[in-house]
Amino acid sequence: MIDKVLVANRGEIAVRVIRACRELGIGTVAVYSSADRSALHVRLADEAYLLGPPPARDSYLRGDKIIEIAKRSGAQAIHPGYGFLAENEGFAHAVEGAGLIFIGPRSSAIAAMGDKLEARSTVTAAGVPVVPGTEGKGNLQDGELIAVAPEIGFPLLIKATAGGGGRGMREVRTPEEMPDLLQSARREAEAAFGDGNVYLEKLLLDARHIEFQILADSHGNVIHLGERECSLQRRHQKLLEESPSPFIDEELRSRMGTLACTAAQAVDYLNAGTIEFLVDKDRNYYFLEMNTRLQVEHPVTEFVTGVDIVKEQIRIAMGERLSLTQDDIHLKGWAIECRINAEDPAHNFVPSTGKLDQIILPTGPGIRVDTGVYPGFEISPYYDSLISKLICWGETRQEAIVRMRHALEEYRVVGVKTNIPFHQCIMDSPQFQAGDFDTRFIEEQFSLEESQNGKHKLPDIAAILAVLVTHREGQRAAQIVRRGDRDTSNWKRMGRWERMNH
Amino acid sequence: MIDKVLVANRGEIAVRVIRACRELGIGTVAVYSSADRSALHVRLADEAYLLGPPPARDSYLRGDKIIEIAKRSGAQAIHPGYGFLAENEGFAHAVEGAGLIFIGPRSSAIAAMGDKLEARSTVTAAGVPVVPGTEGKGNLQDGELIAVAPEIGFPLLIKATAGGGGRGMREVRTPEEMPDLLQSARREAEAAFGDGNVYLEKLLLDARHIEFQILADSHGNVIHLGERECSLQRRHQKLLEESPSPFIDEELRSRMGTLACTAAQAVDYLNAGTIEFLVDKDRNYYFLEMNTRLQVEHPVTEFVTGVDIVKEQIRIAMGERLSLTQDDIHLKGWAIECRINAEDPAHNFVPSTGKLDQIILPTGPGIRVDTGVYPGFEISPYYDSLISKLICWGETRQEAIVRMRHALEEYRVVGVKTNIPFHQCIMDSPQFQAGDFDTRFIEEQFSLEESQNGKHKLPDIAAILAVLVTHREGQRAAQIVRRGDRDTSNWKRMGRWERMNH
Amino acid sequence: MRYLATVEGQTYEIEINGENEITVDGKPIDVDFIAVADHSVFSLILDGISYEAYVYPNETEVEVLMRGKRYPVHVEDERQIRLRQTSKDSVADTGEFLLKAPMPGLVVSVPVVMEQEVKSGDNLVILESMKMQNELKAPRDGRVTRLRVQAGDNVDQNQVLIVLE
Amino acid sequence: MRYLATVEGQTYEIEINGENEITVDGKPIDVDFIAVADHSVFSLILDGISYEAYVYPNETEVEVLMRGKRYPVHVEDERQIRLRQTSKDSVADTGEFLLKAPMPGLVVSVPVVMEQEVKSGDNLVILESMKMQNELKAPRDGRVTRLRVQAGDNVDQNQVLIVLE
Repeated sequence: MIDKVLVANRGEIAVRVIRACRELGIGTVAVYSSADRSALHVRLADEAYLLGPPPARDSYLRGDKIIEIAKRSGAQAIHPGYGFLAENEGFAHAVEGAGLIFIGPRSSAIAAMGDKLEARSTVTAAGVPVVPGTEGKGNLQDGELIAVAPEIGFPLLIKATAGGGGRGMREVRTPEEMPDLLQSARREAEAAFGDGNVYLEKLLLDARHIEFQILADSHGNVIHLGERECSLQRRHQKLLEESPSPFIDEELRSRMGTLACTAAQAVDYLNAGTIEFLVDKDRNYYFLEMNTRLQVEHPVTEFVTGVDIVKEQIRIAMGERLSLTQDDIHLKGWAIECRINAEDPAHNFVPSTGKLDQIILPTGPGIRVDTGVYPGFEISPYYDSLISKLICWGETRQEAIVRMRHALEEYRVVGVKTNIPFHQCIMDSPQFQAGDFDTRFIEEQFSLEESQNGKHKLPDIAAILAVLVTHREGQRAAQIVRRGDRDTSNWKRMGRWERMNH
Repeated sequence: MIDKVLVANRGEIAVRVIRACRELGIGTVAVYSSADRSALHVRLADEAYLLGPPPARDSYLRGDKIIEIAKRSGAQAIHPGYGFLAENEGFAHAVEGAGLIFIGPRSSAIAAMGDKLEARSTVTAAGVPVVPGTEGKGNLQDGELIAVAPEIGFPLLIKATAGGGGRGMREVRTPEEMPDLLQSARREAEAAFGDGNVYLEKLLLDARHIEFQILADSHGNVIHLGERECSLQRRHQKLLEESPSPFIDEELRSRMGTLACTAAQAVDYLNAGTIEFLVDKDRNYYFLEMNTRLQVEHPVTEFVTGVDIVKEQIRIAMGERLSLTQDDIHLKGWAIECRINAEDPAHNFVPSTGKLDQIILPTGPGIRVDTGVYPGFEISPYYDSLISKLICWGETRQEAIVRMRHALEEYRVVGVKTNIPFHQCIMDSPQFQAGDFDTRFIEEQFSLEESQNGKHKLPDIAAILAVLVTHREGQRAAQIVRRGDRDTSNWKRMGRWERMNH
Repeated sequence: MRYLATVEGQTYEIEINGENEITVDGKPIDVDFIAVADHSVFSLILDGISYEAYVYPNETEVEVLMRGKRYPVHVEDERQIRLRQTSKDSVADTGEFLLKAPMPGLVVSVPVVMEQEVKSGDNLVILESMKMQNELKAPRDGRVTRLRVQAGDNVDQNQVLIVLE
Repeated sequence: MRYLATVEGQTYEIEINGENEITVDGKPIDVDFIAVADHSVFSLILDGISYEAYVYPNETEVEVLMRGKRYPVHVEDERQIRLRQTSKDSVADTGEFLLKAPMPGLVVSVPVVMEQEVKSGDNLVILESMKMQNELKAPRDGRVTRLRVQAGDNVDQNQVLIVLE
């Protein structure tokens, strides 16, 4: 039985997991770095313990401390969220070794899928097609990789063996670029995952990134919850996801979903996981990798299936059987998620830190916000820039898009810059609206500047607003100067008064 | 065709209607009083026009101005929301007369149902049972009402003929109270509706207030969307609603729903409407009244049926057929709505006005907030105290309650007092949790003070917090004093400087 | 700094020794206390347990609102404790009743006149606020000695409307 | 007060005459303009049409962000217009390039040394922020004349890291 869970994460996902636990009547333990004392997950948990200083390696990556806190606080289980220790086989193993429940797959499955090379051999053996690359060839040195690259063909991708989320990933267009990019990819991978190993993979053009959510219980049942379309990426970071995919019909969904379940079964998978595929324009699909954890974008699946994935994770960890069979899963309507990052899309997406002076959230029917911040909270530079996720549901894709457009406009954040304007431009893009895009869309076919040349331009209104605000600021400054004058004359009066009384 | 709608309302319902229009691709026109220049509905609409000074009679009740603005701005239709002119037959008639579409029933149906006496005779004729009272006896004078009261029996209710929302309503326990209460009821009714007529109705004890949502198109189709449980009221104002009702089973739902459709058909009803019933402990049900408009609590029905009632209203007004038949309507899960009012539950619910310094909204799955305010907005004393509605959905009633409990705790409002603590106490009440209540529950069996004597009391923590805040305030005050000292010495320095230089 | 905090009949002696160190009835306790969203909402972590509450200090007490429950706490600091111990309550009952507006609103009618004798429960002022009419009644018998408002006036919260003697 | 506002190559002459009255290129217009939520977000009603935008004034321009679109507006008031008309741009090109931190972060490495000659596109600093490594490159050829940071330093946004000559 689990009656207390330690949530080994921060931000919106820690909050999401705390909510699921509370609704199941399970107590929650938060852990936090000293930069996060006032974070939402610390505020909402029943208990909260300090891990250490802000850098992740001194706090959220301190698996030893986390396990110690779990035992001291009486938690029976640890939910890792995503990122940090979520796909760290050693941590999962240590949790199991400490007699605690890891809410996720067995450490053996993390190992099998976490090493991208081993994962690809395993699923290939199970009959799942993979993208051509150096899979199954072990951890090669730079020289070997440079030698084998022409066989795969350019363009290709350097990817971190231990990686995910675009870190340690580089695109290579010509053989000449290989040495430099290998070096920077290894350096980033080493910093992010403590493992600088990389491998090569063919870069498929005109491909879509489509992933299947699966759930597996400890009684051998595996089901999938349909697909998520994740092709809209920037620097290999997902920006916007939807479910279903406008590219997938019922027949393909059923075929790929079955394959996803097969891939999971190949590693005796337990709990929630995601099988990522690349699908080319001829609908050929290739296994890319398995994410052995909860995904950032799980809410779109929750919206269209009605399944609470985090609660299912906890129930599975408690040894319960899946309450649903594959036949119970029907996708209803359409859901889109925009990742709201603290970054400035107008200035090369530089991260934006500082205090959130004001937040006005979008509200109304069909809107879900998963957030780790609140007005008054300070965004620190120590962690990733995702501050919230805005998810909209509609009866149709069209309705979901319109709802998202307006929700983005209603969502006001003062104090830091966000990528909301960027999402607004995507919503306004005819290609996005038509469902006509691939993984290269954002970087090659979409331009923030060009999208501004639309029919809705209002330069005259912008000019008027700029002048009105400038004028107001000028008047306010003048008032302060005047008040300064008055203060001076007070001083003068006081001076005179003092002279008279001395 | 409708491509622009004027929304003749303010607050959360104006925002709700604007959202529905936007999602249908329809332009929106807001109207506002001078107190509402910065209100959310003004911010979100495409166009906004000033009606007049703050009092409703000079602004939101100015039907003539509203129709003029509709014509001037090119709107083809007017949505009245609820309250204000929503059930004003004369306004609906004037809208029709101006060649505009009234998004609601025909003025004849408003007249038939708006006069409570006529409504009761009409539905009685259609075979629908009504609560005993002075229905069908015309507008009686005080003397006649006092004479007839003993026939109905005490306790009884004085109700405003033109009324709704508890205004102009009084409970009478003894014959002696009749004269005074008649007078105050008439005065309130006159002020609220411009019509001081009242009637008497038997006060049913142990009764539940249960209402059915109906939709009727212009092609003769009428369906119901199941019931809402609205028994939790204070001073005859609904506080909390849910759908379905824990008191109603499938058989009773079907029987009452059919009757609700019959009642609507009796007045040739068009658009969305609600049939209110009282259901006694033996499951006898009586027609109470029909609300010929959108209800405050419509979101709970939307959550469990998946139907967007406001969009249906607009489609019906455009002459479209209902896209759903009765067989398509299935209630899924459970939804609860808490009305969040700006009032202080600890001090006899006095309205609380002022600036909303900060709002932290609850977020996450299964949460919907419909609001008319945002941080920085000022709550004025001119309109009703409803500032937002918090709606939670769960797979079961139990899950919806737990979700609501936590959402209420997460919902932080700084600047005005709200009734959130009151809702928290209801969620914690074993009787509410058991579904064991009637319309008298809040006033007779529920006590904010008693509910505080629960097991979760933390007086020691309260004492520590009180001291910590007092200490901090004291230190801040001391700092200001010290700064004052410094200023004085500045003045002194300045004085000396001046002496030296003169 | 030493304080006495009284809530629900129980008095706690609380001493603040430093940023994170207090004693409650002599027992030292580590506290981690911050303001959330600048003011009114405070977060307290005590022995690992995370609490959050609204805290509203006002003239007579500190109101703590936690998990939907309201705790009025009477807090005295060292100076106030000494003052109380050395003085007696010297405020005399003046016999006046000041009817204050419990909320901002519009005066609909004033059914009494100057010098009128009123009985407990009689309506003194009808005040409309947020669309509800509120009857403000005399809490005891008395005579109207001041009449500060008339129908049509807009009044602020706590504004004196009528004085009874 | 008269202003010139230039946006997307077009210049508007805007005069503010009163609270709600401006002229744009000579045409009088009624405006209703308020700040929403205290600052940064502004609401404008103009001829009944409701607009809302973020407006961020900074040293060189006013940035207007409206419906997801960004308008950098150059605004000059009367005094600035006169100044510009009577003076010439007298700032000489110093030939220095100041590499400033585009964001706060941690310096991971500095692959150049003092006096080193660098080529356009060479990495000058590797800066880690929000878990991403950012390579800050030389915009042109040059020589490192100042080197203000080293690996391990935490830097603020706009802090000067390296100077090229």
